[in-house]
Amino acid sequence: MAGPKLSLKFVMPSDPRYLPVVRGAIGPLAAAIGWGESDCLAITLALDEALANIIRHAYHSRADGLIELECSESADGLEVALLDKGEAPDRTKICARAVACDQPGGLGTHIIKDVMDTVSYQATPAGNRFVATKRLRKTI
Amino acid sequence: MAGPKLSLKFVMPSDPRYLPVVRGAIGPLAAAIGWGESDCLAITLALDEALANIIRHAYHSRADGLIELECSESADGLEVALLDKGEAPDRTKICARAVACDQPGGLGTHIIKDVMDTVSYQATPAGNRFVATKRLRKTI
Amino acid sequence: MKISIRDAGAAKVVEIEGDVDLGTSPDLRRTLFENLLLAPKLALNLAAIRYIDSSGIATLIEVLKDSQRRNKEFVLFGLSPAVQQVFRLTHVIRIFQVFQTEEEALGSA
Amino acid sequence: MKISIRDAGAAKVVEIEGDVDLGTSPDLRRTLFENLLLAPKLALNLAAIRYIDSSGIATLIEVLKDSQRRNKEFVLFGLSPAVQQVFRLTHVIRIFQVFQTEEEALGSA
Ligand SMILES: Nc1ncnc2c1ncn2[C@@H]1O[C@H](COP(=O)(O)OP(=O)(O)O)[C@@H](O)[C@H]1O
Ligand SMILES: Nc1ncnc2c1ncn2[C@@H]1O[C@H](COP(=O)(O)OP(=O)(O)O)[C@@H](O)[C@H]1O
Repeated sequence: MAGPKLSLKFVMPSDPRYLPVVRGAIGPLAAAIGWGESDCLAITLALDEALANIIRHAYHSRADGLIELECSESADGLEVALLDKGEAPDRTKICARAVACDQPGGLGTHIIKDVMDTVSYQATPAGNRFVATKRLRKTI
Repeated sequence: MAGPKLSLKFVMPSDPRYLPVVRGAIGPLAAAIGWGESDCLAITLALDEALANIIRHAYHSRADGLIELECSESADGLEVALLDKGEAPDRTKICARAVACDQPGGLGTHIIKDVMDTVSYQATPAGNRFVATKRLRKTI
Repeated sequence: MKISIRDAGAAKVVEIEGDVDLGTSPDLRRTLFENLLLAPKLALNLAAIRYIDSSGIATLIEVLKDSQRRNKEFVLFGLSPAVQQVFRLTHVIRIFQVFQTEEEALGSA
Repeated sequence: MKISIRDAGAAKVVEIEGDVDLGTSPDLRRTLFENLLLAPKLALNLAAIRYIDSSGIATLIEVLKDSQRRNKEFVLFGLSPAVQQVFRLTHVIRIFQVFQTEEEALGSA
């Protein structure tokens, strides 16, 4: 098939009540790309955690911030990109907490890193950009 | 809340395997706007039928046509807009079949009209445009 | 969508799981037409269907008509609320024989 | 997300249905903390959870720690495959007492 590849773009307020909309799309998208049920859940979770972090940390739980999400089927898998205009992440805090301990916090960035193949946080003139990719082959 | 309203844009091939992605997003979107479970299903079905019609009729079941879908939360409900570059619909065939008969066909356009408040099919320079809206108040 | 088939006396019970839509209804159509040739009665369990669109409903209508032509029985049971709503929206519920349970569906002959 | 609570002897059984995420976990947190004050033991049924994120897991860890401070019991049962996977991804399964059934969960005291 030489036609268009699937891409989704969400423009959304930083309000947790829209998280189910993103989750509803990303699981079936991962399935359409070719992942099995457990990878689809992992990918859904990773993206949900990245969005939750923007809501909580970049926008300090304000519901009226702007988040742009783009998901696209790439030649070898999935790419997701997020943009926000909130506070930039403190890089030293990302994946800073030790895993397998019993602290209620610090889990999100580990999940994202474990599930996705590449993860990057960039400061751009348009805002904070988060990009993550996952190749179809890798099984988690 | 004076922040951004939710809007989604999907650029997708006219391939039925992407229909679950759209359905996955539209149900939770309708729920976030305020509809109950049964309206959410009806709205999901209406949009799915509109997409299926584009795949089957505008693109004659070719999987590599381009479909653009935009869904947005409006001041009083939901607006969905579809664009395709396939064959334009024959207006005389839309909702042409009598309902409540036992023919396997002609159901989709009736569902769309029953569920949504306004439905329009337009020929534009960019392609065939389908726009449908539904206000939150109306219960079907 | 997953389809599984088993014998129940002379009848066949077909169970569908997941979504029946433009992408999956051709599979359902093929399976139902094939199995209609192999038994005097098909009972379709719709309890595990999460979603069905008008192409799925159209498939069921086609199979029903074919069953009538062949003097066979085609009955439905276990309609989930989602399935019931789509039947209502398409106004076709009355043409089908619909039962609550498999027992009732199989006992109808 | 829907939460329902009932008594089972001296213990309370809390059942959660739907999605536990950033939007709904504050409700779950409040309900669990409140009910921990009312009984020596809370048993949480996770069978009807379709989705749980790290804020949900964090909530469970907080309640567990509070229960330990208060010398109360907080146990989980009925983990769906989706819930099990998120527990695995967050590496926290070992700190919880996890049972298959409500009977086993209640019998553990
Ligand atoms: N998108 C983001 N914007 C700003 N800060 C972030 C973002 N994502 C992560 N962080 C920072 O990284 C830390 C670790 O995040 P995480 O592992 O998800 O755990 P938690 O959110 O529970 O602290 C956060 O506390 C925050 O300081
Ligand atoms: N998006 C579309 N593009 C082209 N033709 C369409 C479109 N939607 C509907 N039609 C026309 O309207 C007719 C009725 O559509 P519908 O009620 O969905 O039933 P069916 O698809 O089973 O024929 C179709 O057969 C087709 O001729």
